[in-house]
Amino acid sequence: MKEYFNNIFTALLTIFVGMKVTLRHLFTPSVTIQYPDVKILLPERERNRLYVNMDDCIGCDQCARACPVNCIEIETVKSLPGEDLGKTSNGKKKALWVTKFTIDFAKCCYCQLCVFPCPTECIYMTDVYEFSEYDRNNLIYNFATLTEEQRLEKIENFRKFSEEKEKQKSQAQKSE
Amino acid sequence: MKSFEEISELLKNNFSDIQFEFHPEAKFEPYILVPANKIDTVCLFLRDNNDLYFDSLINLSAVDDFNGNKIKDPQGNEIMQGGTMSIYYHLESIKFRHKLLVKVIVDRDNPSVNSVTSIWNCANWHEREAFDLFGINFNNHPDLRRILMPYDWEFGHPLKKDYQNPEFYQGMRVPY
Amino acid sequence: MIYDFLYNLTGSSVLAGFLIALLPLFAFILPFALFAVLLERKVAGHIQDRLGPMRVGYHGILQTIADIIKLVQKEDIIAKENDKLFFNIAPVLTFVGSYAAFAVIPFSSIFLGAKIDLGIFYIIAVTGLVVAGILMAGWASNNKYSLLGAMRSAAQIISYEIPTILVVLSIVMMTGTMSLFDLSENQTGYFWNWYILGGPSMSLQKFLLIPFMLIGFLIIYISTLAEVNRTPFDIPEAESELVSGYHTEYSGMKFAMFFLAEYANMFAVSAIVATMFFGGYQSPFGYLGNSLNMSWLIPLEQFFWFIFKGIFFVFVQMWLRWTLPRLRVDQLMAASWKYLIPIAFVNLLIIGFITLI
Amino acid sequence: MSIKTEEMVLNMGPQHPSTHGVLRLELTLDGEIITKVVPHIGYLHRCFEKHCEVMTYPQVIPYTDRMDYLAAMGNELGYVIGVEKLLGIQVPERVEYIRVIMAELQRIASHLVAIGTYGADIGAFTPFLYCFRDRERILNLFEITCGARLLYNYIWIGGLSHDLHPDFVRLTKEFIREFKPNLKELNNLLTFNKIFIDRTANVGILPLETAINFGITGPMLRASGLKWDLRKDDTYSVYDKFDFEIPVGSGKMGTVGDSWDRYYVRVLEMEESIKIIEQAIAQLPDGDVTSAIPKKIKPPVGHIYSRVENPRGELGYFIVSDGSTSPFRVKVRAPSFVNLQIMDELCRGHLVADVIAILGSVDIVLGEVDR
Repeated sequence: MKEYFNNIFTALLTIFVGMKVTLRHLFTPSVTIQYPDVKILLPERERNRLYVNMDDCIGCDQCARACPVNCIEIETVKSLPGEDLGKTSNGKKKALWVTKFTIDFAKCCYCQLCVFPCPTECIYMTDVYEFSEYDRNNLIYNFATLTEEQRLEKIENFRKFSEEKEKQKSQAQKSE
Repeated sequence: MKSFEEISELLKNNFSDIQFEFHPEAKFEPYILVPANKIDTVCLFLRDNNDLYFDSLINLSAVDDFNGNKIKDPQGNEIMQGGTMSIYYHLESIKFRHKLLVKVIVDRDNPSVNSVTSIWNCANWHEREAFDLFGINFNNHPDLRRILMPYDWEFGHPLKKDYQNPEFYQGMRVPY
Repeated sequence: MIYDFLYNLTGSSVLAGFLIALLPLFAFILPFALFAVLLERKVAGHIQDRLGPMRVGYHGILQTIADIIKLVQKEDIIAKENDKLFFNIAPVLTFVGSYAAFAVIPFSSIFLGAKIDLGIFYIIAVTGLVVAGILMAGWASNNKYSLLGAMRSAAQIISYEIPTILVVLSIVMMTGTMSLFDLSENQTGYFWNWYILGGPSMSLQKFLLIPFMLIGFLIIYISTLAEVNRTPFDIPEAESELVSGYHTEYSGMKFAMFFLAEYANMFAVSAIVATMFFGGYQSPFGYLGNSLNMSWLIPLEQFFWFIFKGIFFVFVQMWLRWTLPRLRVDQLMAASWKYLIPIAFVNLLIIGFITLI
Repeated sequence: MSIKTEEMVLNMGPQHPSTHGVLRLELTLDGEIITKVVPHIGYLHRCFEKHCEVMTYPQVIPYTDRMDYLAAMGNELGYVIGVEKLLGIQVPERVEYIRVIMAELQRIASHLVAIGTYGADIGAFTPFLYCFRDRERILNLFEITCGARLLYNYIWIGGLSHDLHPDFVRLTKEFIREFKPNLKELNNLLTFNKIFIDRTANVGILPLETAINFGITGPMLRASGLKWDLRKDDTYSVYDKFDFEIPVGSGKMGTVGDSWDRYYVRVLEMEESIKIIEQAIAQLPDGDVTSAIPKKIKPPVGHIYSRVENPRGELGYFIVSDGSTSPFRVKVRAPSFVNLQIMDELCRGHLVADVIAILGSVDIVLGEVDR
């Protein structure tokens, strides 16, 4: 019998206590923001979309090797001895033409493993997070600065150059 | 708190007929090698002996040792012949706070070992997973069927080293 | 009152009767439903430290209109295996069940559908239709979850009608009248004349009655909560188990009718509780109209006070919804049969003795 | 004559509002009473163990996050401790302390999800949002430190990817100061609410022997009355430097080991985690966090089983290395995978509504069950 009334009493008491809590929250200011109009300022270590600063990139392929999902594809062509490809920001001489540098953001898992091994720190993560696309292929970003025909021209030069070297080497062997 | 040597002594004089192999020198975890068909009797003893009292099976993991000889099968991808698979049983006694690693080696072509589900219920799903991913069938297991892969997956067992992905599974292209 | 006014306005009794039937719907229930849906979402939002709808109109004012437009243009799916006849009648029946109760609810001394003597008796009878509607909906949707949900809600509504009737009985026994209009009239004057505080006559009886009136109010409020399927008794559309119970299969306009029926029922129920215990349309602090002796102002004030009390109780229902978890089916039945009904009986007995003194 | 009633099979899942992910529970019902529960898993199987065999040791870490995505720090910690034991590296003191702080913050965040969804399953939706409001503050702490909110790849082999953010300590203290009253408020709103107690007390009682036999670990085992916590019983990292209790189920509202106990153990554990964080912040030494990260990770041949107390139970990694740069085999002992086996035992004889209550109290994450 006592347990019967005890049940009723605890039920009513806990319900009123709960209602007191929610009433207090009715008048506390809300913690949410209206997203499209108000945007949160993201911290500077934010890891969202990758960005590659191409004039620092020496095509060393470290980031492509470090990536667990292989979403970075790089193709480089050796430059001819005479050509001058300019210097990276920290003074390192560039020796490779980067003919293809694409990152497939549909596959990227934003783990930042590619940022640490880069010798010239040209690949880093920005805080851009609104880059959704309708077509998955648009998510494949191409960072290479060479235009299409420049690319072919570089490949062409290197092929000619390597053939000349082959000829000279074979002549050198013949002449011995 | 029994040390590895005491446990091995106890096992040796209780099971004189079974030939164990004791590996106290294994660097990180000393283990005992037990023949495949005797594993459930040994485990029952390990659990019920009141000064060993291994009442909880922490983990049951299967490893494909991949140490047979490689041959080419008709389609040209390589298949392993012979070799062994090993199953590791990590046991622990909550009362005495000591741990033990028991290893069983089964041959790779038709691996079969006695099930310990009747001793520790926890082994039920672990064994089903080992069957699903490695093809080890556990004798007198309550319901040995695939657990992680689809129930009608008849392209072999995925975690074996020489596993080939099928081209299509029920009309869906499998390779990404 | 209204009927005679409409009769000599239109001249034909049929038209007047028709108009008087439509008055509460268009004049009150539709705007109330619009407002109540928005109120619910705003109250839920602010209780949970968020803002609720803010995008449609200023601070989300037009949100419900947007909802209704969405629901209206949604495709009204009737599955092949559904029992067509019952599937279509069910929402109408549930809506009619709650809408018919408005016929006798006294909004103010002159705004009153029908001043029949059996007011409360009629309301309890009519709300029985809702159960039939829900069972039809559950059965006609031809899916396991809806059937389970319908069974549960039928059992729940029936077993919570008994405590309601018992408390209503104790009020009727105390006041001697069943017509809601007389009930409201008896509670004139200031708020200490209300039945919750023992009724109009200043006597020992009044002070004896107060505790039992409070218990009666609690019982009827809890049981009407269950009748309307609101938390903590909203098991029929318990999202986590039955994926929203009997109206899972409904979409488009039919779903809107169920939705509307729920809010109309909520107001009807809180109006009844307000009329019986909190003095219907009587104002707690006397009338402005009397002091400024503008007699035409009184009905408007009464209408305001009635709406205020109704919406306050609807707010309390919403407040409860966002505070309490849900009871299990057998606990729900136990609450009604083991707790509410015995206490209601004892309450009825004691009030009977007190009224005899 | 007995009425012929045949049992109804009800499929709950794999797409169901309260199965915490893609789990299918096949319930055989006799009326509303449950006679058998068969869980079907595998819908979220992403072959984590096959991935490990083709990745190098550091590349596996982002994959460990995706197993129990609500306690990613705990997953990384388990894997990294195992590999460090294989390599025999000793990490600097500051790294150990930061790892403990991060693991405990992750425990609070994960318990907040467990408690919030448990309230929502029983029908109280508001505590769910209060819990997530507090959890956002923890995720912001993680965001300023390593940039990500859910899958961090922060704990590396031999150290950490970033050092603590300059105002991390201040923000954590602020969070703890504001979280304590919120926790008390949550107790008033949900824990001691009579309807919540009715729904969870004496529901799904797990006796201690069956718990040990089924290999149950974590809050579920402690709720059944056994004081077993890896942070104390098999100490790893620097947990021995802090004093904190292990909350154990006491059957306050029903019998020992019922759903209410499992819920209440998680609430008490959050308070203990706050104590650990406060002590860890007070004794935080300074130093460099990336000094001990080896350039080339090639552990010697051998196998090791490392285990960590994750919010859901004991998370174990059995790592077999064959001397190359990528692991030969990584077997994960996922706590949710093991704890889920008990569903059949617990749910027998209960009602359909109780299955949701029991599943909520078991608190599984499907990413970890299916791996």
